[in-house]
Amino acid sequence: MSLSNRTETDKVTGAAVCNEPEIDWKALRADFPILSRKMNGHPLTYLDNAATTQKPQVVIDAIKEYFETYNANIHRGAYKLSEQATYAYEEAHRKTAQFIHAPGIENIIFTRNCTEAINLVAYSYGRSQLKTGDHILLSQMEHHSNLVPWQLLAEEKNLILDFLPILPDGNLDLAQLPHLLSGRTKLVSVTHASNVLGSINPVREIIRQAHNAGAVVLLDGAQSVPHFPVDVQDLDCDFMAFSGHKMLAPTGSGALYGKQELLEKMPPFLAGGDMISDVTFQRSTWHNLPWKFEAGTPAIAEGIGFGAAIDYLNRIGMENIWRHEQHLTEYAMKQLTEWPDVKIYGPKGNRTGVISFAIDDIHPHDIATFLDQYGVAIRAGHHCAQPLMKLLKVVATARASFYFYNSNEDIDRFIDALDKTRKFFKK
Amino acid sequence: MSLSNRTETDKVTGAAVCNEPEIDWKALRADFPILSRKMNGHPLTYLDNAATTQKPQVVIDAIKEYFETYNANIHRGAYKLSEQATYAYEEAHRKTAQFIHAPGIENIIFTRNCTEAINLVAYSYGRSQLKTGDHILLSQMEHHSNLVPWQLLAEEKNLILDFLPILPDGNLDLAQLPHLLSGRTKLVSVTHASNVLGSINPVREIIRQAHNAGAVVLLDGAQSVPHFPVDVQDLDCDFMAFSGHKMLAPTGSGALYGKQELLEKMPPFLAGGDMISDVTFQRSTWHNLPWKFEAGTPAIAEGIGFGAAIDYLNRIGMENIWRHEQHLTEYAMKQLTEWPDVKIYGPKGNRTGVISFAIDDIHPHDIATFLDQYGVAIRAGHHCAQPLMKLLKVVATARASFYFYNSNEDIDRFIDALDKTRKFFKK
Amino acid sequence: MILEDLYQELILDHYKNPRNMGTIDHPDVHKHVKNPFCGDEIDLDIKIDRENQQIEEIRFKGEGCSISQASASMLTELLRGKSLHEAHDLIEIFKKMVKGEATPEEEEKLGDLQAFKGVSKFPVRVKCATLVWNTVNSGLKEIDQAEK
Amino acid sequence: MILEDLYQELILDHYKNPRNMGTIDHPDVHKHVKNPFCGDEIDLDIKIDRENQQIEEIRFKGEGCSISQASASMLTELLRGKSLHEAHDLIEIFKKMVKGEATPEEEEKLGDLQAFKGVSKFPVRVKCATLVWNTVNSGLKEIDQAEK
Ligand SMILES: Cc1ncc(COP(=O)(O)O)c(C=O)c1O
Ligand SMILES: Cc1ncc(COP(=O)(O)O)c(C=O)c1O
Repeated sequence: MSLSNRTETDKVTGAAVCNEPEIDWKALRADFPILSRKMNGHPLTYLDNAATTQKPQVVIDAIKEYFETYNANIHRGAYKLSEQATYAYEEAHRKTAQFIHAPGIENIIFTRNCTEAINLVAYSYGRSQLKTGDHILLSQMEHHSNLVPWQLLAEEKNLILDFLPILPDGNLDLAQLPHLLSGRTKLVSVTHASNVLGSINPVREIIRQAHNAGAVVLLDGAQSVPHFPVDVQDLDCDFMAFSGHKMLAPTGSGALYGKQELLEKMPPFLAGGDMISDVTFQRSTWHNLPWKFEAGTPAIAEGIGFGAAIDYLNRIGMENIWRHEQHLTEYAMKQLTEWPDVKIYGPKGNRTGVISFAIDDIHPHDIATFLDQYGVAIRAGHHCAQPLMKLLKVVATARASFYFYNSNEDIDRFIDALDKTRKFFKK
Repeated sequence: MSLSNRTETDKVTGAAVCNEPEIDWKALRADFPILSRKMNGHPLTYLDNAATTQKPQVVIDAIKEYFETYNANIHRGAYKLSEQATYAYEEAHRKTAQFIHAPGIENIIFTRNCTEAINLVAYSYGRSQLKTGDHILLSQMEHHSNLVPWQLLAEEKNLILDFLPILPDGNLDLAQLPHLLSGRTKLVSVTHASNVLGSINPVREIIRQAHNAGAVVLLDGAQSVPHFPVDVQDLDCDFMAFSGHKMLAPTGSGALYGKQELLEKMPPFLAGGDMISDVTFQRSTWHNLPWKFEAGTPAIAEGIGFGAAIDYLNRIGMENIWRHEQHLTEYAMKQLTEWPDVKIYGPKGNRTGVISFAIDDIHPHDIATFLDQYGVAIRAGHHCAQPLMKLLKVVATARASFYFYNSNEDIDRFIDALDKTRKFFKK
Repeated sequence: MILEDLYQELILDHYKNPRNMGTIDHPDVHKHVKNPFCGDEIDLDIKIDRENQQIEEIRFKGEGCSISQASASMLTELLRGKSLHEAHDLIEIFKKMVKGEATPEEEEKLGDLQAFKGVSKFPVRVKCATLVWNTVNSGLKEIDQAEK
Repeated sequence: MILEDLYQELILDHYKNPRNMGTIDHPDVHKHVKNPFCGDEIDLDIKIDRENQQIEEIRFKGEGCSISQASASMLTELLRGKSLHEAHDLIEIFKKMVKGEATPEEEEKLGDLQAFKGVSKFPVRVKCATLVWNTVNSGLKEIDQAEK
């Protein structure tokens, strides 16, 4: 790591900090082995970070170290190896709790991904607390993972799904919120930041109004938690789902935050070993939080890797990451908006480094294939948001999404390859 | 690997094979980095393989290689990195299918562990196909993971749980099966091999009778698939759940096998990205098998590691593994049965290398702590089988469980440390 | 340059000016398919000349990338007037070619469609190229079944 | 030898010959606890001398390992006759000691119970040693609450 005199504590301070120790962003890239890979003869320019991020050596090493020196099942072992694994795995929960400013490890359930975290709430909270005729409010910009679980629940329990609309500028139409919230709205589940439009939603206001209406609120933090400081207690959300693998952690890692009083009253979701207290043939009681919701042998290495990822992010500081990504986004936007044949979706300002775009007469898939030949990895498709695509009147968009290890040079290569693509198809 | 002239194909042939190329079991140990670790000044003697196994270097390297050279999300990427990841991940499904002789990758769903695989069936099959008053038949030796999910289901849908009893010798009382199966028995879920008693259950006969009664059968293969050749089509089971991490694969890996016609008619379990075909705000349709059941970003590295583990097992050959473990088990049994103060649970013959035992007047926990000081890792507890413990009239047992990389020397160290323990507490 | 192997003039031309676009009244085969991952969609209508067992007319409407749309356009040109038997063979050959598994003699039979040979270097795009071919295939199979 | 730090004579003696085993008629506190992972169980009865605010009698029944059972047996010997206030202090000290966090002066107050000092070298066994102490603690807290 190439950070001059930063410590793990001096992070998340709010507005711009003076005397900010300089971070050598370029040097950080050396922490990510894959970034030195050549792709079709070009340096790899990885701009699909909204799908999953690359992993720094410290995370890969944490997994390797676990498997090579203290691999054992947790909680149930009476030997040192198991004790060491248990400690590291629990510690990762603690780090995750601190990272999003949750009260403690009781609030943090590790899942495979963000999708499983949302499903956990839909199954456990949804099936136990919602009744025929209740409404669930989503938004029109949800990822399938924050839409389809509610459709299944709605069908099973005869619930009604409402949708907070989006404005032409790609922001949510907050003015509609009071009309959509009623005493029958029992749950609001919205994304904190859009994986298509880059919009950052006014979740604080949504939570306030939803709570006034008596609804609980789940935030889909897949595109927020990795990119800027998030404080679940300050936001006062009831649940927050996010993916570890979108914030440097291994695949197979994700988390659900929940308020303790809600998690306590929810029935278990997955059942089996490690989540029980007392079992007879006919009936069982449950273990303490968060273990009540982690059935079977957990993804131990992945959890430990998640902890290592969070340590790494903390060393840089989420405020710094956010500022750097803002800079990259502005730099890319400036160049993209110069081309009249390029259309950018989503808001102009107050947005993350997720840029969906279209080029006249060139299909997004063709753009992606073209760029790939120049070593530039972007995504083309519906980004798991088909209903939003329909609203945008497209079947697909191209999407570049940044993380802090991206550089101005990455963006130059991206823009350059894009220009070649435009010229090729226009010829 | 230290195998003289074996190829990947010459495996699983049934009875003892002549001209069997010699496997240098001792040399294989070098493939497992953790086995050269010292524990409290002694060589690590890892005998908790029923909980999770150690990982060979090839598996650790497969994960490392993925993260360092082709980490990307799968299925949705239009660039080479993603294509490479997709191929490797799908290939792992294919290897898993072949390993248990399933028809194809449609039949193989990757899960976090065996527990999730069983829950998938309980939620998706159970909730859609079972009706008030239906019976589910389990056995008295089930792991909590094959008991508690059915309790939750039974409570929700008003089903009745029946239990095939065990005989004093630790085998299932097959004579009771006809009396327990009736036209109302819709599902039978039993363990293929017990994680406490080591018993190998007569699942072929259970499946035959269950099918005659019109029930579908799930086998819990957590303790069978890693240890001997399993052919799901030959057994004719309808579902088979097992853990990757108990057969050299990373934590976070497990699988469910299902017959295609059953999987087709089952509704999705987890919902979200990657498992859909068409999504509108109110309704969705599903992707092909197996992807319909794998929602969100999967545990990609873990799946790829699972594939590498299977390659490794195939190189040794499951028949050879089984024979070697039988030898180890007999070697250990011979010594343990010589001590009058040691009680061994479970059948004498036809058993796996899982040995649960008690020593007069020494609590299992004390045995485990003692052994740990000599570098010997065993388990003490209820082994996630509290109801079985009650039948055995104990609160806990000590359990040693072997895998093919264990050696006679491991067993000598185990026996030696156990003898010291006996003497210490008897003094 | 490898990109030119994929994006041949002919392909770009068919992408920009697709042939046989539209629908057929009372088609013998109508098929709608969609690739859920890229969103490509194709509507395909076929009219069969039963007497001669050949494809009388074939039209498509679609939305998608250059490869999928050009493939559809060129397919309609190739298959119109072909016997069902020939069509079946050509479909198999095309699918082999884009995976790099066809012989030169086989490829020969595809005429202009050999422009898609370069797809084999782009495995992610094979699905785009074959979408319409699989659709025709399953449409013709249904006819086959119905007649049995 | 480190194992002897854990399994001291005194501990083994209490394990084999537990003191104050049994139940109390009409106890002021009755608690049943179980450690779900090792299966250890303890039933604890306490009778309080309200006037003097002290523990009049304390008995247990249990099933478990040497550490948990000896800890229970020795706890009953230590706490009988102690004031609620003293009991509270001793509980805190014991819990600190088995984590290696107590001062020598504090440990002094535990008398024979210092035999459990060695547990701090065996983190997995700390729960065994403290099970009964946590149980008494929560039992006394309930009394406290009830009187408020
Ligand atoms: C906004 C949003 N929600 C949910 C998800 C699903 O995340 P995962 O694939 O980790 O389940 C994603 C990422 O694909 C996302 O961008
Ligand atoms: C027989 C049996 N079933 C199920 C399980 C649960 O496996 P997992 O922890 O991988 O979910 C185990 C292992 O603990 C087992 O031994």
